[in-house]
Order: sequence, then C-alpha cells, then structure tokens
Amino acid sequence: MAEAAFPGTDDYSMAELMAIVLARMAGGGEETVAGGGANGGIPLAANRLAQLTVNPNLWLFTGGAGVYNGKFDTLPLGTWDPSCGHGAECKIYIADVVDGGTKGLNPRATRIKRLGSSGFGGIQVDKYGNVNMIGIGPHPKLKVRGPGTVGTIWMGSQSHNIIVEHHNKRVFVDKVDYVSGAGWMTGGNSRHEALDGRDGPEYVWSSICVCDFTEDDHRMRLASVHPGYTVADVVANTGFELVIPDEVPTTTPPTDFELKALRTQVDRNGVLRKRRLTVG
Amino acid sequence: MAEAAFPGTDDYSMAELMAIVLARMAGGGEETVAGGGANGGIPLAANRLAQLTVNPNLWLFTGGAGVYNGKFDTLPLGTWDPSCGHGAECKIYIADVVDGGTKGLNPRATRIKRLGSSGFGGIQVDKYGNVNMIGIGPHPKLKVRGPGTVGTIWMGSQSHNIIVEHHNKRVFVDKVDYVSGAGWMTGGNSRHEALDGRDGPEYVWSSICVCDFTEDDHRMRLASVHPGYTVADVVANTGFELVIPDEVPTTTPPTDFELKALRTQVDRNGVLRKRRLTVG
Amino acid sequence: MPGNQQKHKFMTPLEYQAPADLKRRSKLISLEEAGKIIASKQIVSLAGSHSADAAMSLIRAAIRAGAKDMTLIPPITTSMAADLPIAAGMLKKLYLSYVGFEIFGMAPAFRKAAQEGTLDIVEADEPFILLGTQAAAGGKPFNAVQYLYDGTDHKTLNPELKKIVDPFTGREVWLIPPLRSDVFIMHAQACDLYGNAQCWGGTGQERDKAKAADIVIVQADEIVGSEVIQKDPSKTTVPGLWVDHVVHAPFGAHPTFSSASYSVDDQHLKLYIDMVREGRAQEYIDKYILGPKDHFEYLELVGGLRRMVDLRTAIAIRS
Amino acid sequence: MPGNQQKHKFMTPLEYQAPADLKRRSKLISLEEAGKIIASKQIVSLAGSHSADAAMSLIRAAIRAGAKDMTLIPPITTSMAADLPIAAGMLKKLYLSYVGFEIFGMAPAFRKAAQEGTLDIVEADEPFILLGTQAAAGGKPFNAVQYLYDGTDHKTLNPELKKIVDPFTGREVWLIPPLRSDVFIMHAQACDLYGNAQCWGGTGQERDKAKAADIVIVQADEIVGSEVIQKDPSKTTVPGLWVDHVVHAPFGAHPTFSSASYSVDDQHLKLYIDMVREGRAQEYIDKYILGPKDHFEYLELVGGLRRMVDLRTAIAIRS
Repeated sequence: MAEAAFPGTDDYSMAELMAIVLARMAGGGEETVAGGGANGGIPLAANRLAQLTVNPNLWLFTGGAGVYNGKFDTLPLGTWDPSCGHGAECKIYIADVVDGGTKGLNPRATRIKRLGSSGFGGIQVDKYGNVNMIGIGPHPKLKVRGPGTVGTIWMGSQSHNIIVEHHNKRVFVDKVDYVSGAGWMTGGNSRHEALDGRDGPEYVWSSICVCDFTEDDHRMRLASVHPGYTVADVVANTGFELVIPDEVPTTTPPTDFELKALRTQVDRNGVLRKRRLTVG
Repeated sequence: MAEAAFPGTDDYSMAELMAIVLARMAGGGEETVAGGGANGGIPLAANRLAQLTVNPNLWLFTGGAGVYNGKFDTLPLGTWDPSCGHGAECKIYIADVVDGGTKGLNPRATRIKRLGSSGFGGIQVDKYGNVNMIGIGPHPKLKVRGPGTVGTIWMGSQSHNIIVEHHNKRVFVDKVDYVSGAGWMTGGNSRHEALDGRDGPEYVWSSICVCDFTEDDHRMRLASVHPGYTVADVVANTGFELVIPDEVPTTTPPTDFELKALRTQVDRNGVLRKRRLTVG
Repeated sequence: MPGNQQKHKFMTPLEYQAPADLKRRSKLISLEEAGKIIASKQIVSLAGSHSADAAMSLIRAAIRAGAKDMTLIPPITTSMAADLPIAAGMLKKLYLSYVGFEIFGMAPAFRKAAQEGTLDIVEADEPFILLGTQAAAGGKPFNAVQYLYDGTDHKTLNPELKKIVDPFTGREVWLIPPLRSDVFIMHAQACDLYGNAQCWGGTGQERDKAKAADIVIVQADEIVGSEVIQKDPSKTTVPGLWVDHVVHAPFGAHPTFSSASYSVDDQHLKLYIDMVREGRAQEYIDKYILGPKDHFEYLELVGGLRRMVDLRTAIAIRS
Repeated sequence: MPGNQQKHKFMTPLEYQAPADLKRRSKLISLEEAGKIIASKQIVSLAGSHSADAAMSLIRAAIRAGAKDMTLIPPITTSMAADLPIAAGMLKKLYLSYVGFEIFGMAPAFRKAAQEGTLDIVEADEPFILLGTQAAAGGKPFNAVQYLYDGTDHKTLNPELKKIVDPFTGREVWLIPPLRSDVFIMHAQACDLYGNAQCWGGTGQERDKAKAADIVIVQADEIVGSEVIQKDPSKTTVPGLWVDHVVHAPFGAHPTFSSASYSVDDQHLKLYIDMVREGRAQEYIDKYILGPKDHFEYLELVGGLRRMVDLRTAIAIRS
C-alpha cells in the first residue's frame, strides 16, 4: 500500500488536491446545498472553500452536527463534529434530512436545489457506481462487516457523487456484494426505470483520478488522472474494466490561490495537508 | 335566554364557579397534563388554579400558543393567546400534540399520564356524550355550519371531558347530527369495541350542572346541580332523557379561599367574573 | 487557462470561476411582487394559530393581485386568514380544520359561504391536516393512523380518507393522503435577507409546511442582520435554504397577534366581523384591502403608528 | 366538609385537597438507580450523533447493573455507545444504521461480534430508524416511503420491510414498522429537576425517541434551576412531562463530545479501540466500567479534573 503523496513535491497533499478539485464543482453562484462526509472532511473542506471563494449562495450542510452554514476556519473532524456549529445560521434535524431524502429531487419541481459536491463512499464501488456499505461475503455472517448504510440509500433519490479516498482493487470491484446505495444499477435505463427517472451519480472522485459515466450504458469512465499518476496506474488498481477515452487529461493541479484559500480560510490546522491517502 | 349569573348574589359568576369546580378534579399531586379550550378560558383558568393550589405536578398545556407551563396570572384569551408563553418551560409543537392524540393512552403502558380536566365542547352533545363540531342538517350544504372539528377526534383516543358553557336543548340533543368527537358512541360496549377498550368521557360540565355516565349503558346522568338551579331546570333545558338519581346534590359552591386564589393568582383582570353564561 | 473551455468544471481553478461579485444573493422582494406570485398559483398553505401569526399582509397582497379560485391548506386553527380570502372570493376550496374567531365569534364569511354552498369544503381535522402535510413534506405516499376515525363521521364525510389492512398486524387502518401546496406563505417576527426566518411563538407547523410546498414566501415584521440569526441557530424556525422570497412587512400580521411582538387588534377584528355579518364584506375589502396603495397606507388606515405602538405595548402591560 | 367523603372529587373545595407540601416533585435519581432500571428492560434506545452526545454514563451504569441480552435502537450514527455495550455483552440485537469511530477507525467489538455471528443485526438504515421511530412516536401502524428501497439490497436483507400497493396511486410502496423502546436514555447539557432537558447540539432525534419510549431517562452535565429553563422555552429539547428520571452526571458523555460544552477525548477513544482490537475488551471493562465505585471515580480514572478542564477548554481554543 503506497502513500499517495504527490511524487516529487511536498507542495500539497492528495487530500488537499481532492478538496480543491471538488470545490471547483460548486462554482457559479447558483443557490445550492452541499455537505460533506462524516469521515475525514475532504468534501466538507471542499464545500466550505467553494462557499468562500466561488459560491456565496452555497448552503453548507453538516447533518451530524445538525446545522447549516457553520463558519469554521479550522477543519472539524467531520460533519458530525459539534464545532461545525460555530456561527451557524440554522439547525437542521435528521427528520428534515430524511424528508429531503425520501422526497428527493423531483425533476418536475419548479424549485430545484442542486446538490453540490456531496458524496458517499463505501467499502466497495462497482462499474455502474453502486456502493456497498453492508459488507463482503454471505449474509448475515459477513466475512467483512461494513459499518452500516446510514444514508447511502439517498443515492437513490438524488444524484450523489462518490468519493473514494483509497483507490485499489478491493474497493473498485466489478460487482458490489450488496447494494446499499444505488448507482446506475445494472447500467443502461435500469436506474431510470426503477427510480422514477432520477439520475445516478455524475462523478467518482478518488485519490488518483476522477471518473464519470458513459451517456448510454452508464459505465464508469476515466475523466482525468491526478498529477503524478498515469492511466496505467488507474487501470492497475481498478478491479473492473474502466472505459478509457482516447485522451485522458491530467487533473489541473491546485493553484497558489486555491491552496492559500484552503490553508488560511478553511483548514488552518492543516488536517488535510497531513492526511495520507493510499493507492493499491 | 336567561343569564346564568348566580341568583341573589353577585359573589361569583357561573364562569368562575365552573373554573373552580373543574380545578377540584386535578387535585392529588399526581403528575398529569391538562390544558384548556381555545375559546373562553374556563378550563385554562381551572388548570392554572389547580396547578397553583393543589397540584404542582400538573403540566399546563396550551397547544395553540405552543408551550407548557406558562406562568400567567391574568387570563389569556384562550390557549392560542401568545401571552400563554410568559415564563413557559418548553415549546410544544402541533406534531407532538398529534402524536399524542394518534397514540392516545395505552391502558397497558407502564407510564400513564392522566389527563386532567381538559375538555371539548361542541355545537351539539348527545346522551352518550358524542360531540358534533361539524354542523346541523344534510351534508354538505349544512343548515348550520360548525367551525370545523380540529382535535375533537382526540376524544376517541383518550377520556376527554365535555364542557358546555350554554345549557339548552339545541346543544343537548338526543342524537348529534354528526359525530366529530366520539363519546360512548351508541352506549354499552360500543366504544370499547370500536376504540380498543379506551374509555369515553367521564364528566360533562355545563353552566348549570355536572353530569357523569351510567356504568353499563353509558348514558348521561345528572351528578350535581349548581347553586340556584333545580333538577327541573336541568331537565327542562336538556333535549333528551337524562338519568336522574334519587338524590342529586347541589354543587359545592366556591369558597372564599378558591375565589381569592382564582382572582389574585389566575384571573387578575376578572375575565371570568365579567363573563355571562346562558341557560335556555 | 481562463480562455480554455474545459469539458469538466473541476478542471478550472477557483480563481477563474469566482463571480464578479462575491456578495450573497438577497431574497427580498416587494409585497406587490409577492402578491402576484401567490395569485398565479392554485394551492396556498398557511401557518399561524387561531388569531395569531397569520401572514395577513401577503393575503391582502394576493387579493389585491386578483387571486381567485384557490385552494387553501390552512393551519390547524385559523380565523381571519381564512375568512377574509373567502369574503374576497380568493378561495374555491378549503381543507377545513377550524375556522372561527374564538371569543369574538363565528367566522362570518366562512359560515355564509359554507351554508350557501359556494365553497368546496373538505371535512378535514387536526391529524388530517398535520399528517397529510407531513406526508407531503417527505414525498411519502400517505400517513397512517389506527382506529381513530372509526368513532366519528369523518370516515364518511371526508372522501380523501382511505382504509387498508395493515400487513404487520392484519388490522384495518386509515390512510391520509399527502397535502402539498404550490406556495406556503408564512409570518415571521424576524428574517435575514437569505430567508432564515425566526418565529417567536407558534405551533411549529412551519417546517413541514415549507417542505410540503413548491415555493415559500416569508413576510417578516423585521429584516435583521445575519449576526442576529447566528447568535442562536436553534431559533431559526425555517432555514433560508427552503425560502424563495422574503417580504418586509412591519406589523404584517395585523390584525392578528404577532407572537411576543404585538397584540391582536380586537377592535379591528370586531369591525371586520360586524361588516361581513351585515353584508358589507365588499365595502370592507374596497376600503382596507383594495383602497390602500401599499402596506404603509394600510397601516395608516387602521390607526397608524399610534395604534401600532399601542398594540406593541399591550404585549408588555397586559393586565 | 373536610371529614365528608364525597362521591365526586369536584364537590371537595381546593383547600381540603391541598397536599401537605405544595413542592413540585423532583425526578432526580442516582446513576446507580438509573442503571438498574435500564438493566431491567429489554429494548433500549439512544440519541446522539457519531462520537457526540452519547449517554455514556448511563450505559456504564447499565453494564455495572448487569444489563444483558438487550436490543438497541441506536441513533442514525453512533460509535462507542453501541460498541461498548456489544463488548460488554449487554446487547443481543442491534438495529444497525452506522456504527463506527469515523477518523479513529472501525468499531472493533461490533465488527468482531458481527463477523462471528454473536450479534443479531437488523440491516436497517437512516430512514428505517428515523421513520420507524416516528411511527412509534405517534402510535402509528407504520411509515411509508416510495421507490427508495427498490434500488438496494435492503429489500431482501431487512425482513422487517414490507411492500404494499398504495391505494391512492396504485403503485408499490415500502412500509417501515414502528420502532418503540422500553427505555430511551439521553445525554443533555442541562436539565432541571422536573426533566426539562436542553441539548445544545445534536440532530433532533430526542423528541421522537422520547415519544416512542415507555420510560425516558436523562443524564445531564448540569442540573439547572427553573429560571434557566424559563429564559427560553424554545431551547428545551424534551419537555419534562415526557421524562421519568433525571440523573446528574457531569462530563457524562465522556469520552464522546458534549455539544458546545466539552470535546471528545480522542486519547481515551483510541485506548478503547486499541484494547478491544487486541482482545483486551474485558480488561477495559474491568478497569473502566466495573472498577470505579461511582461516576466520580470513573472521571478520576480517565484523568480527573485536569483532563476534564482540558476537554472543556479544547472547545474554546480549537485551532
């Protein structure tokens, strides 16, 4: 298991790169709601960064702490850390979260709140973006017991992205043992048919690359490779056949502006800088 | 329509008498929850009076204002008056009220919160204590349109009493045109069978008397007549055949202690003293 | 890089995406604009409790904007907020739980319309309205209750109730359908420019009603700075995220109470009730709703600053 | 009159009914008593969020009182509040939504018990726990959701889900059964003697969990006077009316966070995780749970006043 620190430079960590790349998705000023994972804080940092630099109309959702728009400048332990509450504007209750999840985004609604770069991870992700938080092996005496599925089921009601901090063949599998969060299901129209026309995930964000999904089959496709890695690295560490376009760009690396904003306004204690993600 | 002021004396009004007689039901120190009507404030005054004199463990429920244990000493306009909130200890939301109503009192529950002298009135009440807030005449183009039924349906989940401020044959009818609050239904075991063994109303409190219900048939029975009125007055103003026991006592009139407590601690502005209830 | 059109947004650094103005967008609109939005919808939902915290200025604005033939999902209990729209012909259909003026008497326009059959009334009730709203708030197919309706005539009078067999217990239970709305209009004591709204009293129906609506409009007695809101996030009744428009309407709940802020104007309520009872509803509407050119002219007409200060003070010196 | 035994209570004037002592009854009991009450029940329910606001002192008391073979209805997410009871053999069955220690790692006792098949796990999830609790809170037969489970394996792994045809639309929908509990134990930052409990953070699961329980026990960091509670009734998370017992447990959420009060004790969490991973769970329980004779001895053992003050200060000086 090799560390995914940026080869040849200590300029930024891969966790910082992931946060910055995610933040770029929330630009545009459109009113939107975006949160972050319970664990680790990369999407949380990303959305706070986006709010401060490109989208003041983003509502930062930290469900585990139960608030919107906490004004932290040092990174909380996760969305559940009560310090997310500093300067918050409103309580958000789990009942509200569940109502939002069971309702989901109605494509026909007049008022659509686009979800920013929130995401779900999992112990397995497959080629159609299905996520497994349940476990591996025959149920119920699983060989590997996952932590439970919490709200991964909300992947079925809205187009949530997938965030994977450790890119390897144990996580990226051809078919998940169990589906706890529905991606594009079995590809093609399967998801639209089962889930009332709701779209599946748009992107998969990993420690070494970004993937999207093909338009018709909805199979996972390589979109860019992070600096320091190659297409071959991605292929070698992915347990299924990724769709590889003819040209795969290198992910635009973090700029000085981005790193400065992240380190002085969002993650002053350098949590992400010290974090080591893995590949393989 | 004669005024029901106490004949021969201005010592107290019939509204004060009703509040005091109701308050007596909440003595004993048992933890209990009790509220009051949206309209008029007699049960509201009664329960605040009981809380201050005989039961400090009574939780005063003012649902329309959304609080428990407001500390008012002048009578609010009703349970909906925001001034019920002075000194309150907790918000109570309609969702909580509805959950309490749909759940009701489970006779097998280990923790039973007895309801104090809360009550529902209606535009009609019949001999089994069924209440009508819907209207009179054929539906939907009713001859007399009632205000709507709000929470009278909770009479079906708990043993709520009935409070009638104007005693006459238009209100006390043999059979209500519509049931919006279930009393003893059609008498006998009908209620226990339809509503999972839950008891019906225990008392009916009117401007001139108190009634209870017979043990087997659950027909309305005269329990006491307020000072200044006779059994004949009650019979003459009731539109069905009341069960009349051999001996009907006169309601114990308010004492100096009770009137002083009511007027100095609950109703300092004399709302109930000025109120005129009617009979006939 | 800046001139480079990227296929994927994540390839473009933040500095090239920053908007010209990083200012957060205000949701403030005029009362007149709000009235037009409401009037363009079919189903309107309201909060408040009896004669308290009703979104009266938005209702008046909707009537001025020509709102007609709408359906009202009221709060559990209300008075003028349902009666005035009925008097003004704004409503075609009402989900009824309770419409009355409590100690001030029956609701005159409601009663007349009901008895003359000019209003389509759904014989609803407290759990029907609340649980139906909750179902819609969560996009749920229905909400279920046990036994309760068995004892009443609602089961025959309200055709929207359905009975099914509970697959867990085999018993019959009642289903209440979702009650969504096109627009939820609410009164708040304070609100910031981004829609974070504080209600200082009330029965807590606001969150579910907001979630069950396509559009939410808040009328606020006061527009406050973000620093007031951030003092205590638990006091924000409805998150700004769910709010589409904010209207500044000082004393906007008049003539009803505004919790912990100003008292009910009982004189004006009585005047309204008397006029409608006497068949002078149109005269009331012409004078108080259509007459004033804006909200402040309305406030002048009903007593101006002197009366408003009296109503505020009445909260403090009640005795 | 006083000696006169009346048939009806309403005949006896108030002065003859007044209790000898008009003092309001306190609900305060000792932590040990609370532990025995919990241990005497079958189904226990918890609130909190991840490693925050867990009723740890009540859990320790229940383990000390010999709690065995219980069923846990956890909050949507939790860590040590589920893992420690599993390590101590307190649980037979778990409704699983999420049990893990976030950045500190997987839950070791949970994982071991699950993989060895010594714990009965219901494959639940966020809406299942929350909507099931809501159903029980209102005595409703079930709660319904549309389509969601169609896309996942919960529909086959969780036998408590049922499918029916929605009579309003004719579509298939999923039903979640009510999730009641015998006892709900919760952590609060402040509580008065009558059970009015303030949670200064959290995800708002407390009200529904309290309504869905037969008995509610609050552990409070601080017991406060009524005047603190009455300052702002909207800050009372659970009305005292619903609370049966109050326990005073300063730093009672240790080693988890207490919102806006003290920080998570990450060192202690790591120590726990390491010991359980190394197969030394019983040693941990002997030393930290069964060893101390009361709550204050536990606090001494984990660092005493010096450590507690550090954890409080950490909330303020986080950087």
